[in-house]
Amino acid sequence: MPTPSPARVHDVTIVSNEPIARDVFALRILAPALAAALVPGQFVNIAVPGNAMSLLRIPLSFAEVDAEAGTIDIWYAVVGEGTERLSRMEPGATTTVLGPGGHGWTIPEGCRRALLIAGGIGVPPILCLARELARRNIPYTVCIGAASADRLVGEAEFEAAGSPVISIATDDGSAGYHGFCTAAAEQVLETEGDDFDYVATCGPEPMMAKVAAAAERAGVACEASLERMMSCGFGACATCAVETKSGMKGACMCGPVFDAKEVVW
Amino acid sequence: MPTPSPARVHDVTIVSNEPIARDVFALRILAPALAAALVPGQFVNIAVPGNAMSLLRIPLSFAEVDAEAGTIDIWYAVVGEGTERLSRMEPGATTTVLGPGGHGWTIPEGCRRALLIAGGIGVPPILCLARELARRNIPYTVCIGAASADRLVGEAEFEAAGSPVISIATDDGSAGYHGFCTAAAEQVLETEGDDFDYVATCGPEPMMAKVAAAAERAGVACEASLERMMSCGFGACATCAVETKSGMKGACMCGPVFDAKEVVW
Amino acid sequence: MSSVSMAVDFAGIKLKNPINTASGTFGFGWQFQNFFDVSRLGAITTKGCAAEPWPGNPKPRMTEVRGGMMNSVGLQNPGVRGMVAESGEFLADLASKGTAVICQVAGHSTAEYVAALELFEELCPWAAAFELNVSCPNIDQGGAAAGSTPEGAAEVMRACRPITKRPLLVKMAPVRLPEIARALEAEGADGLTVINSIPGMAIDVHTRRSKLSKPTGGLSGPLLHPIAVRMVWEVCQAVDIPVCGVGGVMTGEDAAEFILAGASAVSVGMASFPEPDAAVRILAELEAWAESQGVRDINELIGAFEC
Amino acid sequence: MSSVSMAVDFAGIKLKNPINTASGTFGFGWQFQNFFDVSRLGAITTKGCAAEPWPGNPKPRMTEVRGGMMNSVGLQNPGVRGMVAESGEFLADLASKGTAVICQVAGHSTAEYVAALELFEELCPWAAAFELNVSCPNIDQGGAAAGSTPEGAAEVMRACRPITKRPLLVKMAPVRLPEIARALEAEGADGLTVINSIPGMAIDVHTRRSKLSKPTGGLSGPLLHPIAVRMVWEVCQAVDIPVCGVGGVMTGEDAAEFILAGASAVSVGMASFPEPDAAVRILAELEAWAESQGVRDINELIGAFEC
Ligand SMILES: Cc1cc2nc3c(=O)[nH]c(=O)nc-3n(C[C@H](O)[C@H](O)[C@H](O)COP(=O)(O)OP(=O)(O)OC[C@H]3O[C@@H](n4cnc5c(N)ncnc54)[C@H](O)[C@@H]3O)c2cc1C
Ligand SMILES: Cc1cc2nc3c(=O)[nH]c(=O)nc-3n(C[C@H](O)[C@H](O)[C@H](O)COP(=O)(O)OP(=O)(O)OC[C@H]3O[C@@H](n4cnc5c(N)ncnc54)[C@H](O)[C@@H]3O)c2cc1C
Ligand SMILES: Cc1cc2nc3c(=O)[nH]c(=O)nc-3n(C[C@H](O)[C@H](O)[C@H](O)COP(=O)(O)O)c2cc1C
Ligand SMILES: Cc1cc2nc3c(=O)[nH]c(=O)nc-3n(C[C@H](O)[C@H](O)[C@H](O)COP(=O)(O)O)c2cc1C
Ligand code: FES
Ligand code: FES
Repeated sequence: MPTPSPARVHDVTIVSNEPIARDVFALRILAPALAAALVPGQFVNIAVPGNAMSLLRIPLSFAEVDAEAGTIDIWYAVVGEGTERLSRMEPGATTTVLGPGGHGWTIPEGCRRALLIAGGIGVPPILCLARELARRNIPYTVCIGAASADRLVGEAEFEAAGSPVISIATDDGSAGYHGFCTAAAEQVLETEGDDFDYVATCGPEPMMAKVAAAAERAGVACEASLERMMSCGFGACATCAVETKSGMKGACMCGPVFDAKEVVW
Repeated sequence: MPTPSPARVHDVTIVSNEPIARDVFALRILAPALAAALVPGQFVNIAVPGNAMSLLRIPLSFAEVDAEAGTIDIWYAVVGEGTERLSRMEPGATTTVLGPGGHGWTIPEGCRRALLIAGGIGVPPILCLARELARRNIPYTVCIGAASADRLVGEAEFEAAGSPVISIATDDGSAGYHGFCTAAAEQVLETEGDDFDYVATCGPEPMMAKVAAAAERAGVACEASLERMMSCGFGACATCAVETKSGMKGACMCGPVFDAKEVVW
Repeated sequence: MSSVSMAVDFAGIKLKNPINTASGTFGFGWQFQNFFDVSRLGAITTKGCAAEPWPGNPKPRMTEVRGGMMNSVGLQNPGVRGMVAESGEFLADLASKGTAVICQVAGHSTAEYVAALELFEELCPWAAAFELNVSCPNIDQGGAAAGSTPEGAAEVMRACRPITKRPLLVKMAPVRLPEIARALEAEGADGLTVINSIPGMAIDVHTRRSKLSKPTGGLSGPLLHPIAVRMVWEVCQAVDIPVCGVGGVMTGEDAAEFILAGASAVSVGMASFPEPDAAVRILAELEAWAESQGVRDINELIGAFEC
Repeated sequence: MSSVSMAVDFAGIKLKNPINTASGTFGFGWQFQNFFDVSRLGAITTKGCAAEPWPGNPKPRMTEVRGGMMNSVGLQNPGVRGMVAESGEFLADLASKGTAVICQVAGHSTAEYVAALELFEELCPWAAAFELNVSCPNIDQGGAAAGSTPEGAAEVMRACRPITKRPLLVKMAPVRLPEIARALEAEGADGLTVINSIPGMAIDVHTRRSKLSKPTGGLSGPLLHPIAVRMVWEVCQAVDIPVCGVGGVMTGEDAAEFILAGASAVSVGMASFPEPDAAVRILAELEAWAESQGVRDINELIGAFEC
């Protein structure tokens, strides 16, 4: 039999749940067994009580895991009814989380330097990867894009994790470069591509497609973390399919991190 | 145009919500404008938040109204999901109540003595009537029936309102007479029927039918408070129809209190 | 003040806005007059009435289900004369204030629909239109039994069409919609109301009996909504006559979905039970949505769904 | 230990209990083996597979709706050979533990159903039965397009019947059920699975586009339940072959309603997504209900609804 998902349903307690930017919250949950199992780039599937009309869990990446403390840090944007409901959960509240989901980043063997490009709420899995790179002493540079300065997250955390953010871009010019963060990434890859062995990206799909194309031109390995509407998160429903060059692949089991060259963008 | 329901949607606050018997709660709500408008035998229609799958209000009678304090006392049995949800509402919580609903008891002019028969959770509207009778100095006797002693409510309150309870009956014999409270009522009406000008009853429909028949035999005016599945509570849906000798009548507008002789039992 | 013009034309009736009420959920209008000024609505549709009064079904007639409710009222009604005696004055006044009064017509047979419509035509000069209910799931003859095949629905329409020059609408059952809609259009229907309650069943597993006095009842509420939107869209593709969307409208966005799917009007149904002024809230939300879409006129949004 | 015997016979298959899983919501079974021992279930029904692999529909394939979800997966499947290569060993083992494996058969045309069923018959000796999916709402040819008329459904059944001696079930679309059920019974169907998702539509009112990549999708979840119970009851009145009830089963009581309405088996569908071991919880609740009804054998409750 093929390998089933290692996911289990874990009881969790909300430790904290606070806004960190416009419509963005940082959620810390206590879930020791799950925290011990997670690797950067995976996701979890959280049940958010309070609306009997809404039955499915919400898939979310995480920005950091503290295996010792047993906590998982999630950053999420409030975009609809479910995340709005999540934003009203108070410390001490309990719920369940299904995970670990999918598989995470694969940092190439002997990687000398990595380029990380995160757009919007794509920051958390990239930040989690950055911390892993830092632990492995692999230098990296980061480009972050956001709609506006007040929605920008992660700058301080990337700096703290060991690398200056080389480029910030906002759609409205309210912080950093006025435009898309792909511009900086494309330039880096064009001019210094040889210095890099790995590109990792998470954000809106058109952004990731551009990054993937630039990485391919520069001949650098590239991974992208994709989002899909997920019903189960453990391979049972096929609602999360990603079109790849070798056919449809479920984002919840074969992703969410994909080899960018394999994805049909 | 016919007279529309005087009901309005009132904002209310839960003052208290405590168990008073097995699966029976006493709920006090603060709703000054509504409290000022209610008369004994009417009902209110309460929205119980917390289950998005459940959309309708719950119709409930009340045991007492304190117009000065602006409070309404409701006694309710936990019989299903909605009343269970209601039982979890905490003091200070807010919701809305639609009311007043329907019309109440009509104590006959010059009434010398009344006989009140309440079964199970039919006690509250009868208790409310008893208090009104006491205010008007009309003596009355009460029969209460319950499934078992631990579900019996109202005994102390009827005594406090001014009349001894002449008869208690429980289905399992755990308090008072072992059997139905209709037995006592039938006996009273048969032997002392001439002393009474008014019979009022609320409880399971077979019980009320027996009381109605006994009252008719004794030639005493009788009113009964009927329950129906109600969708609106103000005359718009026709789900609450009661079959009467002059056709279908909506319980929410023409009831819940009906002339027992008019009802097709 | 909104900057969007909300007036629509529905089956030849000028409505000040697209919000209508679903038959059977709004009484005869006056029941709501204490909660809000009913003349703010584009239209109201009254409870189905037959030529003679009907008693409806035994109790229990209602049960809640997850995401909605189920009823088996069975078209209890005071008959057209009773309705006119009781509510005619209010409805005439409402019509004079520019709210279209759509009178729903019930029957157990084609002859009964004809008889009822003849009475309506004669006694209700204030009625803007009539709606044939060939879709009630809670009566054994007439209703859905009549309107669930193209032939049955067409037969009723054919018999009724000559009786009135006013717009004649048909309330449709949630079955075989495109075919039946085409049959009704061919017989001269001016507009279609889509959909009536979907038949359902709820069993009390302790007593093993139906939670209603009949085995089945008609479902209402949000549970219907995605099904109703699909059906409205299918009917709008199938015919050229206008459609009024009904089913589970609780918010302005629910109404907007019907408009985008092609409906020219939208009826609010059971939402009015727990929240009697739901229809005006929904109207305000629909208006705000239209504004957010940057249009001048709600008509620009009718059928604006992009495949 | 329960005192109620839960074994049932469904279409000639002996099930240790009536709980089955709805095709497309339970993968090929092994996806759940880490959450609970799948061999505790009476049966599982595998995702519909065609003779050749199908890619399914573009994204987005799913959206939540009030009281359920809507999908347009479009029967993505690895083909019968792919399925057997990947999951055959697990399924054979499951069958050996006494859980019936029902393999669902997909096709775009009668010829494709035949081709798929021939492969299944040859490659799946462990399969207890086959289920023809003539009701998928998310494909343009085959599926609901094939099974929504008595003639279409009968044609597929007629062509497939000679291919296997094993029980042949049909997953039915939520339309014209009594007629189609009778047509299928006449063609030799051994059992009917009622119902597949009801087509629905959800429009993003900001973008004016479908929330799925196609205009419509298939609805699942509690919103379907009262409709599905009614349909199961109607089919049970119409035919003598056994029925498996599907639609919105979240609790043992939901399953009990299907049993009372006449179903011999009950499938758990989307309940397994948020709660992977929902099926065993529901089994335990069903058993507790049967006990509370004072019966020795769950068979005493099949069809025990009292009108
Ligand atoms: C593997 C994975 C990891 C994710 N990680 C994060 C994260 O770390 N932080 C975060 O904020 N969000 C993340 N998301 C997205 C998050 O799941 C959705 O934003 C959330 O489910 C929206 O729920 P809602 O009820 O608030 O919004 P809805 O009302 O359901 O939808 C609001 C809008 O968001 C879109 N949307 C909803 N769900 C998804 C989804 N699963 N994928 C893509 N778009 C969606 C809808 O199409 C709609 O436009 C992740 C999604 C996946 C699949
Ligand atoms: C005018 C009126 C006054 C009422 N006053 C009181 C009161 O003072 N105290 C009190 O405890 N209850 C009262 N009830 C009954 C109360 O409304 C129901 O018990 C309540 O709605 C049940 O809701 P639920 O969701 O908990 O139960 P559900 O799960 O909906 O039902 C549980 C059981 O109760 C029955 N039931 C539900 N609603 C009603 C109803 N409206 N009438 C009759 N049976 C029903 C159901 O058939 C079922 O058997 C009154 C009802 C009416 C119509
Ligand atoms: C209590 C009740 C009574 C109804 N009576 C009628 C009726 O007389 N005629 C009719 O066409 N539809 C009737 N309906 C159906 C509604 O008009 C409407 O089609 C259905 O409720 C779906 O809309 P909703 O979900 O917004 O309520 C009734 C619905 C309810 C809940
Ligand atoms: C994601 C998804 C995929 C489905 N795929 C299939 C399928 O391949 N074949 C089928 O007959 N039904 C399929 N269905 C329908 C289910 O089997 C079931 O009939 C429906 O979901 C109603 O049951 P539920 O409400 O318990 O989920 C699918 C449903 C879902 C949610
Ligand atoms: S989310 Fe269900 S298979 Fe991926
Ligand atoms: S509850 Fe609606 S008319 Fe009485």
